[in-house]
Amino acid sequence: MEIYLYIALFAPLAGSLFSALFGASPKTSVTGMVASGLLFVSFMSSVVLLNYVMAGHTVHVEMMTWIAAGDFYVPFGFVVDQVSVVMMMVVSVVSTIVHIYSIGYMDHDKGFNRFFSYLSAFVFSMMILVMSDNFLGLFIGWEGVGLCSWLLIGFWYHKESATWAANEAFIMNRIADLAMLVGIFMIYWNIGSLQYDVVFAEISNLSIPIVTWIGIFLFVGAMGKSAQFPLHTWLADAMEGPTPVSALIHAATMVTAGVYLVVRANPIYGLIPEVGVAIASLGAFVAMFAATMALVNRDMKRIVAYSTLSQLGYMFVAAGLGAYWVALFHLMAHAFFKALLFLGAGNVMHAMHDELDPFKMGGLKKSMKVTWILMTLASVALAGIYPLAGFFSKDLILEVAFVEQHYVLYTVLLLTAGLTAFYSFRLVALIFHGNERHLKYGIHPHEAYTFMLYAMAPLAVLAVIAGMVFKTPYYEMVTQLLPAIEYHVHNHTTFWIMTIGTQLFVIAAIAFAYKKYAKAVRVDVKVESGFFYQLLYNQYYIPKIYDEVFTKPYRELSKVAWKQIDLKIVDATVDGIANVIYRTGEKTHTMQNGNLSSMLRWMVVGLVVLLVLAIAFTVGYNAVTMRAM
Amino acid sequence: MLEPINVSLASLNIATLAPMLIAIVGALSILCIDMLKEGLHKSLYVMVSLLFLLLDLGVVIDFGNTFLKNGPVLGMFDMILMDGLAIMGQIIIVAGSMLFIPLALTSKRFHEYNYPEYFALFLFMIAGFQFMVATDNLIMIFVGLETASLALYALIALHNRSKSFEAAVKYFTMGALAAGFFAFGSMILYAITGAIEINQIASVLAADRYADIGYVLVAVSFLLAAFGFKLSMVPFHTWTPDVYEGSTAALAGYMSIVPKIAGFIVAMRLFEFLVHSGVVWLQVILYVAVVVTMTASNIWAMVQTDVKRMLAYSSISHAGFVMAAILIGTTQSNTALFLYWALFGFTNLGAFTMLWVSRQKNLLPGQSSDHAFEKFSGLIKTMPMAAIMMGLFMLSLAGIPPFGLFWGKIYVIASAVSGGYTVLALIMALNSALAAYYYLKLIVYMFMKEPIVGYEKHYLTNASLSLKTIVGIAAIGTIFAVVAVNPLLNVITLFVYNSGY
Amino acid sequence: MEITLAHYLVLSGVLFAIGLIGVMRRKNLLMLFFATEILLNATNIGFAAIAHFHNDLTGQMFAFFIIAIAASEVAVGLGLLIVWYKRTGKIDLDIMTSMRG
Amino acid sequence: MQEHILSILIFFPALAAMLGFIVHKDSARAYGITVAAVEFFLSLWLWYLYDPMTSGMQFMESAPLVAAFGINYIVGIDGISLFIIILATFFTMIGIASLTETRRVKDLIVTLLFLEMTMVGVFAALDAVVFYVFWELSLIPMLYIIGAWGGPLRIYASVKFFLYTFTGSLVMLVGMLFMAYFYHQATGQWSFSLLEWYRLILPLNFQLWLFAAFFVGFAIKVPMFPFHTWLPYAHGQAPTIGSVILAAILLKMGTYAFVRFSLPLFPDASVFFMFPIATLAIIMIVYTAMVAYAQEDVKQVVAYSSVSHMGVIVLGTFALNVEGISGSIFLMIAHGVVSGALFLLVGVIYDRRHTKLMSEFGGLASVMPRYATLFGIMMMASVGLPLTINFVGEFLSLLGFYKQSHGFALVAGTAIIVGAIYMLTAYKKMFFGTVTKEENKHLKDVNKTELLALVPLAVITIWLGVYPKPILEPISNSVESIVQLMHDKAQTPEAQKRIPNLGNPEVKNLQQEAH
Repeated sequence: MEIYLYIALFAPLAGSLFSALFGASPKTSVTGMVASGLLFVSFMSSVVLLNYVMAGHTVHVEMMTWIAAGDFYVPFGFVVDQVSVVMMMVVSVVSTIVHIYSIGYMDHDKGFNRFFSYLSAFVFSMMILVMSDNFLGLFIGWEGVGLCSWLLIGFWYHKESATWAANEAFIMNRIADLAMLVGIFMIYWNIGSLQYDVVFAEISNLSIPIVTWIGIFLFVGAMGKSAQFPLHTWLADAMEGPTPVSALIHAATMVTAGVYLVVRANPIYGLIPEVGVAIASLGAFVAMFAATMALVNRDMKRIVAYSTLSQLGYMFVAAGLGAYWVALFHLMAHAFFKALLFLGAGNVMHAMHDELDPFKMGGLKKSMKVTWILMTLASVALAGIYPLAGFFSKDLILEVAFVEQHYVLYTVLLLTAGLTAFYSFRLVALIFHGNERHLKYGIHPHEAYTFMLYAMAPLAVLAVIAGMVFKTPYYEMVTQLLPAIEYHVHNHTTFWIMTIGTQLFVIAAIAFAYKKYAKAVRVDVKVESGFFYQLLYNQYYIPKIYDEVFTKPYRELSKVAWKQIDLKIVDATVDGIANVIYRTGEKTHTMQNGNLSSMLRWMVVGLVVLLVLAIAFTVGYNAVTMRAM
Repeated sequence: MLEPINVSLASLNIATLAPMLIAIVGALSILCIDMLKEGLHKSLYVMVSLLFLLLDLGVVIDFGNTFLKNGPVLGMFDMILMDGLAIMGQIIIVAGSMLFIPLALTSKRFHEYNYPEYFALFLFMIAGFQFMVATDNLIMIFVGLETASLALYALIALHNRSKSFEAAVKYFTMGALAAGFFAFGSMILYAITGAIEINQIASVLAADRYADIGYVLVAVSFLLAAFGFKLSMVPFHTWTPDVYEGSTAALAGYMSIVPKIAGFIVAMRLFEFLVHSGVVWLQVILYVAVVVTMTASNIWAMVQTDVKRMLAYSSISHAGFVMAAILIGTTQSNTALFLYWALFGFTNLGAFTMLWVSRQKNLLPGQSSDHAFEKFSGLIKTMPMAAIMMGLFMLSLAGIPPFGLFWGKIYVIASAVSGGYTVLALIMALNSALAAYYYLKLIVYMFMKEPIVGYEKHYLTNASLSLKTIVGIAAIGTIFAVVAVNPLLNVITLFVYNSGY
Repeated sequence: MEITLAHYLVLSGVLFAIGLIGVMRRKNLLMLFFATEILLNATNIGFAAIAHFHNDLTGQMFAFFIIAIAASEVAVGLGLLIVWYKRTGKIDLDIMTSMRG
Repeated sequence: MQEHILSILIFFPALAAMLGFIVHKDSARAYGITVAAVEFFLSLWLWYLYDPMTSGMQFMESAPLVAAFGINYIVGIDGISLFIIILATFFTMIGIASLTETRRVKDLIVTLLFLEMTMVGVFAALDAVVFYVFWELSLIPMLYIIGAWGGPLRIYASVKFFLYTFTGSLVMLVGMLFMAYFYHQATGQWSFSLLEWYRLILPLNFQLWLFAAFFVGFAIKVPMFPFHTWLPYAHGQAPTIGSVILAAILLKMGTYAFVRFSLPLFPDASVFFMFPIATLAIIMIVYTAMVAYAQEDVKQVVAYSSVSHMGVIVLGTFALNVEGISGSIFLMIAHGVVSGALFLLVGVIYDRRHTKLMSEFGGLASVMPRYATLFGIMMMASVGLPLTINFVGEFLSLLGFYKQSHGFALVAGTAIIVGAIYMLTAYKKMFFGTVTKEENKHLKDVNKTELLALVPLAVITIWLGVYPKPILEPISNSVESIVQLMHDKAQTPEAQKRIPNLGNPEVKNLQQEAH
């Protein structure tokens, strides 16, 4: 089995390196093919491993030593167990599809080869992240995906906004990474190892405050990758990257790494339920918070990004409440339909010549029928309508909150479910229904390449069946590792009321969205100039606040540090000392005026000074000795 | 009737006079040669001088052997004292002179070298210095000092440029004043103790337990002033830069080494017993004088525009540095003094010879002085070897390891450390940093600036094979000093320790 | 009044002080040389008197040496003076400031 | 020959430099490359001969120099110095190979070879005076390189560099003399041998003063805040080769000396001064990172980034445990490779455009993709991305210090944030966006000669990031013996608590080794 593990892990790297060879050459579709092919290989190996794990085995290899100094020892170790195999499947499926899709999407781009190199490198990093058997290995992947995310967001580096967003994403993630590092330090100094098995076996021996701190620091790390408030702003800006990137990195895989971390570290969080509740609360808050921003946004990709953010919130609710398997399940389901949604959005963008404002689109269902169906399907799944994937995973989280008696969280999540349905279908309605508003911009949309649509098909299938078909085998598999808690509302009446009520609420929200946006779009000036609309539209002014509170002061402070402190104080002191010495020389060397008389006088002065001192000393000395007598 | 004075020749021990007599005979024979045949080439005089000095050195070294076997030798009614200090001093004096005399063999003609009197005076001067160090009798010190000084004034003036006369007059006048100080100081000591031999003075004072401390201090003040002049301690240093500038580089270099070591030895004899007897005043005064001399002269050296004046201030600073050894007054520090001076001698020999080599007869247009810094700019491009040599000597003077002076420097500072003078050690170290600035200034000119067009043909015109050889010797001495340090240290320690210092 | 050692020493001191003042004040090179001679002679008086006081000849011997040295100093000094005068026509030492700094 | 390999390694370049005077100036570069390559392979051979499992000194040579004063020529290496020596020979080689300077190349190469001697000498010396000799001597070639081939302010920069470091090291010299004096007091003999000094246990009071004296010398060299201001000038004015060697090797002398002198000689004082120094280190990290962010000149960014990274190194050193010290030594090598490479990269663009102002560039990624890639790799290494060489060192250093203080480590950890800020911003300014300047539109990408220098560095950066063991293991072994020595010598309860007792019988006792 080890060989499959290595294939699953290194096939993407091989693809990346292969593409990198052609990095500076003109586009060759070979790179896309090879990279996609290798990913498929990785996917197949993951399937083999999945089978193996389903049979109740795990694979654990230690490839080689990485860092060893003193007592510190961290190897490159990889583990394929019930949790990581799920992640591997998600990553390899989505990334294979996105790769194939990208062959079409990036067809006309100069940086085609480079793109595949980065994309495969990302998959490799992600694989390391999920497969590592220790925290530091996870950190490699963690930073690796950060790097690839930076490269891919800033892929169109000639665009100022893209590079800015790339840097923002990287730096913001770095802030969280610091917390994660501190968490790792704490684990090491308290346990003496970073291997998952050792740590999880020993963690219960530590005092609760320490575990709490470890949990908090690790979670702060997770917050950065998963773009939780207040480190969320980068995700929306990251939409500057090519759309396949958004689908793969900023929807399906990388952003869920935080959830994965919490799930993976469940023995730690299991000891500190208070922190769990805090995580859940933050998750619920973010779910709502992001959904509200999505309501009014006018950028197709940003809407989907906020939706992702909101769904990540759901996952954290589940993870925080101890329903790790639920969180992981939603992670998986979400990956499928959200990737689908993004890829659909990519088709639309292509058709619309990179126009992103849905208000400038409309009626696209005529020319882009397949895309319309796929995106509607994805939106339905996202909204959580039975029997699609979202229903099984998302409603389960509502049930978890309910069962765990966190009714506030439950209410928030329920409301958010409505909001989700609304903004999803607002988007669908605006793009595919109504007038063809784009015609006046002279855009004549066309459907994407057929193979791209075929590539998306598996995702559509997964979005439909993932819930129904996978739930039971998934549950059986992962609960071998994760706490097996079934979340059932025991009272049947309540259960049915809840389920049907939620469904109805969601359908009502969809209907409202269609009603409002499917026909003609009326701009309600009064609403749009209102405070709340503006608040939401400006993302609660948070980016602006960050700019004012952090970015600008940092820049100013840096200038001060350089121009005022470094040059005018620190350096000037050094030069000042030197100058004082030199000036003293310049001032006093005139004592040597060359006149013999004054030279003689200096000598006599010297003598007189000596004599005076001698006499003064003698007088003092005598006085002292007299007194001594 | 007077008793017949019965002095046996053996007790006179005329042999103790031999070293000085050799020098004097050398001087006289040069004069005789000139009487017999006029217009002989200067190389003859140089070689004759060298021969006599070689003899002189041989005799001194022979005394060294005797000293190590039997201890100090007295002679001539105890006027002559051949102890370790005297022997070390004479070795440095004679050997130093031997290295400097060949600098007369320039390729340009300088008229003083055509006078045999120049060489005669030179040898008289050496004899004077030898007298000065080989005695602890104040009269002998005075006579030696004056013999040497008067010869030196004349040598400076012989260069026959208006600056040389100015320098000679200044030096002479100040020297006369210093002589007065010395005489007056000696008089007071004589008044208190009735003795003019330093060791007797010391024992009388110790027997009285310094009852007349006030008078002692007054006397010491006068003597300090006198030797302050000789050793160019601030504020008695003012003659140094002018005299260095006014004399030839060869003579200036000589003055920076040989007269100073004579002065140091006398200062050691005069002041160390006082320091050891716990005369706090003297410790304080010496401390202040050392620090002020080092620091002030370093600061003044920084602002000089002429290399020779810069080196003048630099040698003041080095003298101050070494003066610290007398203040510390341990065997280690006295050893350090000799070691330092021997190494300093080699380095300064090189530095001043390089100046001498680059001396031209007349100032070029736009040149402010004989050895202005500008003259050396870009030397690495026009004359790389010369620049490297000069750079080497500058680095050594700055105390950059592993060049000669570094070893002296650490030994002096180490003696300060082990003598308990921590702060002094630190000040001495930091002064090296100050000093580095001006040595670096010359290096900057030579290595980092562009040469002035049209100047280059005037450089090195004074070079001759002998001068180059001297530079080579100095360079070898500077670079490979580390090899010599250990034997030097052993020998010097032996001499110094056995002399009771 | 009996003349004691103290009187000689005071005389010597006063002469020395006069010499010092002369050294500091005189601008004429010749006068300056005179002043230095006064310095030395002041010392001579002291030495002679002290030698007598100690009943020891060494001091007088010292004085003789000083006289001899003073004489040779004068010889050298006057030699320099003459050359200087020949070159510049003056013996004023204020003009001797070509080197400074 | 094996017994004398260190001496050969030290003096071969110097000898070659002397002979280099004779070589015709047109062939000087080839000569330089040859010599440097031979030297490099000699150092590799040294590595091959080195026994990584032994923690103590190897290849020791000893010869009396000034026996009367206890100065001996003693050289020897352990895991700590071995790799810095290899780094020095390596950088000299690729520095000469990638030389683009055309003015007086022969002088430059001769100077570089002398510099190589001093660099190897410093890291091999086990006698304080010999160490000091090389330490000071290294200033002179660098002075000349900056002063003769530098930019418009070169004289100011070089003199400042020289005087500043010289002043510091003089204070250090006094400290060394004191050490020798104490040894003299204790044993009746003079000795400057480091291994002999290791046996001295000094009272805390003396330790504090001596630590301070050594600190001044080392801190200026590192350079630690607030003694760092010579560095931006030196880098700003130095030619590429000067900056490369300065950043890659010369700065390491300071931190290396901390490990070699300060820690084992003054364990109690090290603990006493741990937090003040950590504070300075943190100021270095954060403050200089901010200053770097404000720069307009890309070379200054890299220069200040060096100071910032040196802060992490200092912090790791004063973690006083195996993890931290090993990490800091590894980071020295890592930072050497990365900052050296970054300076080479800056040199590449400077050769083409004769400016280093970032505002003059922009959009270079499309004009010079290979250049952008290499720069990107090095930049990412500089910000400490895992699987690059820097990460290993930074991680271990911070990990080590975390043991001593959580708060300090946390604040110091901001290095990874502030580092990313200035580096990414600089990269963005230079490489991203559209090409605005006409001159930039037709810049040539990196050529073969430049690749020859840069690609090996990139390979090393990643190779040692992925597999640091070959050098981390010997380092760690040698550090263990130093930590154990410190623990054994520690007197104050605080020091005994802070310095871990490894209790590992395998660890050879350096104190006994002196005999």
